[in-house]
Amino acid sequence: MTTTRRNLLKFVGGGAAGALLTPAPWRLITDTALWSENWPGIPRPARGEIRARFTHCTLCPAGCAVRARCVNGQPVSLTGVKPHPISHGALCPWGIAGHHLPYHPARVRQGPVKEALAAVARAMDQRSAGERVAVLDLRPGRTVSWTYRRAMAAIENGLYLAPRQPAYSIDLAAAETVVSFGAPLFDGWGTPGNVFAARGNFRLVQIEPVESRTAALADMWLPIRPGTETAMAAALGGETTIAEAARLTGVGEEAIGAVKEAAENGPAVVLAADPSSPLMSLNAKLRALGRTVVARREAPLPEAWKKAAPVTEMAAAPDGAIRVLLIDESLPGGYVPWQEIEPKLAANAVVVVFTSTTEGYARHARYVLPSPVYPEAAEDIGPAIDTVGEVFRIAAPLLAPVVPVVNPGEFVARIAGLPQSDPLRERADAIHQAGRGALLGYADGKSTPAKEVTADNFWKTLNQGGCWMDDTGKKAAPGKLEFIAAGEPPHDELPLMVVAAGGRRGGLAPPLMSKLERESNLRMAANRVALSPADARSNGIENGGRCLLETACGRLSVVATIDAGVPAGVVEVAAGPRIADLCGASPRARVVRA
Amino acid sequence: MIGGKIAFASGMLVALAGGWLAFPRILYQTRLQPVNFSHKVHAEKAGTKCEDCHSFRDDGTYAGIPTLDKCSGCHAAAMGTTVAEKNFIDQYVTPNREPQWLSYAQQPENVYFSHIAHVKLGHVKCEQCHGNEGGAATLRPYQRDPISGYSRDIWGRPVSPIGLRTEGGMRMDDCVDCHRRQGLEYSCMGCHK
Amino acid sequence: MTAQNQNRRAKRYGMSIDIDKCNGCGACMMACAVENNIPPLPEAANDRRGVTWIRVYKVDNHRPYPERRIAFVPVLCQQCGHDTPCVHVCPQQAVEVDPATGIVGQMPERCLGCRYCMVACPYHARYFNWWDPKWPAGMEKTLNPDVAPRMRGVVEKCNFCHGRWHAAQQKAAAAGKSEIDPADYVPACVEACPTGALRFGDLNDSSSQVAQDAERPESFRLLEKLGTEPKIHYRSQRGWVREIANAPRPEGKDEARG
Amino acid sequence: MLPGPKERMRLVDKEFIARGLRRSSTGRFLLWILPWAALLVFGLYAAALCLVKGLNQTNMDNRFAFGLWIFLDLTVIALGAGAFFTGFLLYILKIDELRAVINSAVVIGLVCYSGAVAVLAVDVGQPLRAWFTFWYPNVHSMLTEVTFCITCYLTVLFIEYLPIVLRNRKLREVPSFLVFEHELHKLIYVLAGVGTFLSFFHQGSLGGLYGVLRGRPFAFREGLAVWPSTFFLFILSAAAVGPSFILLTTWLVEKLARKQLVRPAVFRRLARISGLLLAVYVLAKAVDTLVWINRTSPETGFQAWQYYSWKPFGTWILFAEIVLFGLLPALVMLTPRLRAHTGWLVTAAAMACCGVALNRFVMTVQTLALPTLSFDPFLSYIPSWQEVGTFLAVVAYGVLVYSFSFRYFNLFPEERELRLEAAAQQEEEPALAGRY
Repeated sequence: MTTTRRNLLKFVGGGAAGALLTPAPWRLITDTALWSENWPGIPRPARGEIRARFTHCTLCPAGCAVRARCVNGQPVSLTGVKPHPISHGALCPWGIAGHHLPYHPARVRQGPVKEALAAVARAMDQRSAGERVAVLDLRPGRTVSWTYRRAMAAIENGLYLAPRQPAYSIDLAAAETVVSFGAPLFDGWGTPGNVFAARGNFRLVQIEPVESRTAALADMWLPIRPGTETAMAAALGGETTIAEAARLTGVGEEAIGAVKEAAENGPAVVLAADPSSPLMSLNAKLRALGRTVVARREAPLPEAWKKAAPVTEMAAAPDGAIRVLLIDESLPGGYVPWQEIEPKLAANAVVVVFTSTTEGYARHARYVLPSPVYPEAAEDIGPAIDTVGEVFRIAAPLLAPVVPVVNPGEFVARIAGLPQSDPLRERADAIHQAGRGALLGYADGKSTPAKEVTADNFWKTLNQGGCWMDDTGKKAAPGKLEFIAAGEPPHDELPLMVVAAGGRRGGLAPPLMSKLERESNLRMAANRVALSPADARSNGIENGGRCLLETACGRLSVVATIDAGVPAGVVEVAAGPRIADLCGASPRARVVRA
Repeated sequence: MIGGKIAFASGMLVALAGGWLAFPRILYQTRLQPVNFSHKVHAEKAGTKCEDCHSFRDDGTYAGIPTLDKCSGCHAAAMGTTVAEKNFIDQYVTPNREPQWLSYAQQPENVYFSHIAHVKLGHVKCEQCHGNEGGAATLRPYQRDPISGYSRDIWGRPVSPIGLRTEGGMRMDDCVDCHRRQGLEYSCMGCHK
Repeated sequence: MTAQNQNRRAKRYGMSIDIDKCNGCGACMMACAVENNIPPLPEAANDRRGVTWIRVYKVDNHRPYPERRIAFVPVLCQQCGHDTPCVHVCPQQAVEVDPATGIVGQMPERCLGCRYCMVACPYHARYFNWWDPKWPAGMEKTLNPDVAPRMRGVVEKCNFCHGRWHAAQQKAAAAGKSEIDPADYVPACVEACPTGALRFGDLNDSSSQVAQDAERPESFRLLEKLGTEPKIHYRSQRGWVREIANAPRPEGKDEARG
Repeated sequence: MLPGPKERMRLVDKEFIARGLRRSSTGRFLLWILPWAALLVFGLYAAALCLVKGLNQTNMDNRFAFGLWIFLDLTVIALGAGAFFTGFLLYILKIDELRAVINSAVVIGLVCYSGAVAVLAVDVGQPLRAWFTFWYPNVHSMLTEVTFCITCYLTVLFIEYLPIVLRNRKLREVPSFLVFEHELHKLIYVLAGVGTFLSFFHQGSLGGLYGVLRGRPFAFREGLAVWPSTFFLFILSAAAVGPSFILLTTWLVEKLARKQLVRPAVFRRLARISGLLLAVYVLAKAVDTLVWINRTSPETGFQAWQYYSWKPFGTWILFAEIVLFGLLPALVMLTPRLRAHTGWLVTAAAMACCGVALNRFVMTVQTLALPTLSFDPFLSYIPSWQEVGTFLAVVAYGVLVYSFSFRYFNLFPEERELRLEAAAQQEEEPALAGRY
């Protein structure tokens, strides 16, 4: 008994000893280590032919030219296009990761298309006299915007709604002094490449309470008392004394004096965070109209399109009259707070939103239809606020939509019964017929007069990476500038002034934004607010603590960040649809511990 | 006592035999290529050279195993009479289905191997690394280490010389040896990515 | 490496960063993550567990509002040139300084994740993969074929976009050259910077832009006194910004963002 | 009729216990084992989580890349130094008194080292590649030195442990074991020598681990050739507290077992050695600190005072490390009058052990907490329950191994004689069986 057991042990022992003299154990150790190099879950990048393709970024109105590095046609990285005279090869962080958007986990992936069509049709013929069918276009100035306007003209009682577009554009290159009332010049305003290209020539005076990215690089930052911009403007415009302004704004007299002098001397321009703010009227006093503030020009249109509905602002729409509201949120743009829209809707209004995000109107609309996202959609981009002269560029799709999407333009055209057509092509032909301007191809960086190209090549180049520009030096003064006087913030007991941090907001943000928001503290995530140490202390809020942002319109659960760079009496927020709905017109709030 | 020694010795023997003879065979899983392609025929009859099919792209990247359209260029219809070709036409060319070739030489993901640098700058002949693949009448079975997932040609010395191919120099050691011999740099990042 | 030593002069790649131009937009960080196949990390990741080969820090002059001023400082692997702290601590030669380029290389497939190199690095420029890399469904299609995704449990860091270096080498080889054209080799962050704050080049080539930047009087390097000869040269006209090169001052403790 | 399973277990248990030793009943022993076993299981679960799901289970991060585990490793290895140092004193320096504790010392050493290695295996991100260090070693790395020496020394400890096991009453029935044990015993001097050499080295390189960090001026030290001063300080401190820890554990076992295991003289001898070395260490440490404050640190651009202005790490920690837990116990152990009292002895020994633990804490944790870049924040770190669990697993494992060894093997050769003497003195009253 014992002997056999002992022998068995000996046998095993011998086996073990022998095994060590064979390659087997060592090879297995090596292989397991190799296995850890590509164990399950680690994807293998596709290999294949690498080609460059061109398009334009539609994430904001800047429409920067984009060079996409594609493997087997699939874009794997995006860069700017150096020869492009407007964007100068620059992209913003959102644009750089734009090719990830189609795969965003939070993207709207399906929607009740048939139901929506049926509901809209029903509502349209059931609606009583005077009830309106309306399209809300968050990004006016595109070719599809004209489709909407034509559609609304074709429909009886059609209404084309859009956030106010400035009737002017800013010629930064012509300015020597830029006085910015909180305009995020270096962080989301206009075309990044254009701003930085012009940066060398102008002196920047940034007037805002928080030291934003723009203020940090400004030649002069005036940390103004929140809400006293008008007083400062008055002083710069010579309506009040500098002393008075200094008293109200908390900015030193000599500083204001220096700014006033600089503004009066040179070709100057005044910018405001909101392009239609009355502060812009200061430009007239500084004789900037026609020099740095010029008329905004759109590329030529087909004659047939002239019969189009006028642009109406939400405020001007009749109350309780909109029976059908179609919202094009496919591209992030000027979000109109919901509480401005709600009163305009009829009792049993049908609201359809074309969007990719659940953050915006999807929270309010009855029908949420998935729209294509950049770079899936064939779009064009209207001129940006800092684009002088006419320009036409197409965002050619880099890949087919990865989810079943609805094209808002086609949807609207269909319910309005417009004839089937390709508006972009028609527009391109119209521009080509106009025979003005030049066509710039990105592949070779060559610019050729439009009249020397055939219509087909014109169209081909626009789609394969190119843009049409007509910047005839003649600059016209803009028409009469209209401004919305910002309603005096209601003097309720809410202690904090809401200030929006810069950056592109609304719409899907590339998943990689986590690098800037969560994985470093470079940018404020959408659910964060920044407070001054003093305000935080007085409300018992600690850094990174959950708290509630309360305004007259409601409350929102956010995470507090204590930032010594934020003055007392100010709460800095990452502007977005939720915040817009929350703050609306009255930008005052309170932050309390959750 | 004696019994003990015998037990020990026999245990050892069994282990040795298993480790040296059985293990090398069971270690690799063997798969056959989708098509019985003959490099020899193409080289001799059609007089094609390696780079005719295994070509470089304009940007210098290596296209690797040719895609179907390359084959169908000539084989739109059967050219020979072999069964293999008939199957190839029926199963791939006609339905226009890419054959799933198994690449003996596919380097691991973490290797950046530049063919053109070796061929154009280093003047390395194909055979030097790939062995006499071009002259082979048939495609040898593809052997894969199921644990590491790598082709036998690119990782691990043949553990037992008995009855196994030893030629073909596409393992890391081969790269390093060659670079050493020619006094070339061989820092990790030079080849790894 | 495939080109002969003899017909190739050793490079010493470095970077110059103009802090006065950086507006902290973060384009460099995004471009880096896209180029180097770095996934967005799970919700649990914070600024101490993230993977950001280049990270832009927001620094300030520690003065109370409104005297407070901020600046943005991009920090990436400083590619130390003299007894590189991370190289000689690695127990298994997973870290090396490439003699041909001066780039400090990290070999994920050799690394066993002991993290000794991270402890050794004074710049916190090395990052550990606390999670297996995971991309949102479909997003793995957008991975860069020139860079291998890393696995969980290894350290990684900036290597001046080595994938691009390989590509440039290949392009040169295709043209029959062993020297790469400087224009072909630019790291993603430098290419992406919209303000032109970042510049890249060979510090051994005195005619290169970076070499000249490094000579500027307002140029400095982080923790230069440690004697590790970093190859990232910062510069600023603002005195208080140049102060950040020095050791920390405890009174500087205050609430940093996040 | 056959005995029931319970009964059988009792019998087996009994026949393994050495002759002439009193051990507690099987039942009580099981009772004592149970909670530790439970703790071990829990700990193993925690460790498994870290291995399967990855180190995201811990609270370490890119800035606190080393955490509780490294601190633990450095500490237990320092405390485990008793094994090699006692061996050194006994076999090389021929201090024969120490034969009374050498076995116990070996077991403690084994426990500490194997525990540390186990934790290291969990601590690395890719355990499957741990062997790379042996295959592609980077000879310049202190960690390579540590890995090699510790693995070698662990094997030595196993070999040293074998004779203790083989001398077990039941096992020695196997003739070949007896022979083997005898052969091994001839080797013991060689082993002691080798062990000492290896230990000196890895204790040193553990110190070097942080001392070489040029990028961490708080830890960086100058030194001889490739070895920073911490290299030698660690050797010294380990050698100093090794005996103290033996003393402490022996005393603890005596209390738990409620019986005398070694003669008081042994305690005093251990204390004297420990005190002496501790005194030397304190002196060296003080000098080193002064050099560091006035030269090493300033040269790297870091003023030493600033390290201590980040609360909670004030200068008090320096004081505690050098004076409170260094000088004080040293003096106690060197003063014959105090040494006479076991109470003082044990307290001093405990303080010495705390001292070395504190030193390792400062080296590992404080180094990482302190900022290096001017815009770094001062960081804190609290281990996750998985980390703590893994740590507890090592403790439980240690207690279990020691308990079994104590029960079945003759860890304290003097125990039997002492018992007989005690028995002889007191008239035939039944000696109370201990807890074990």
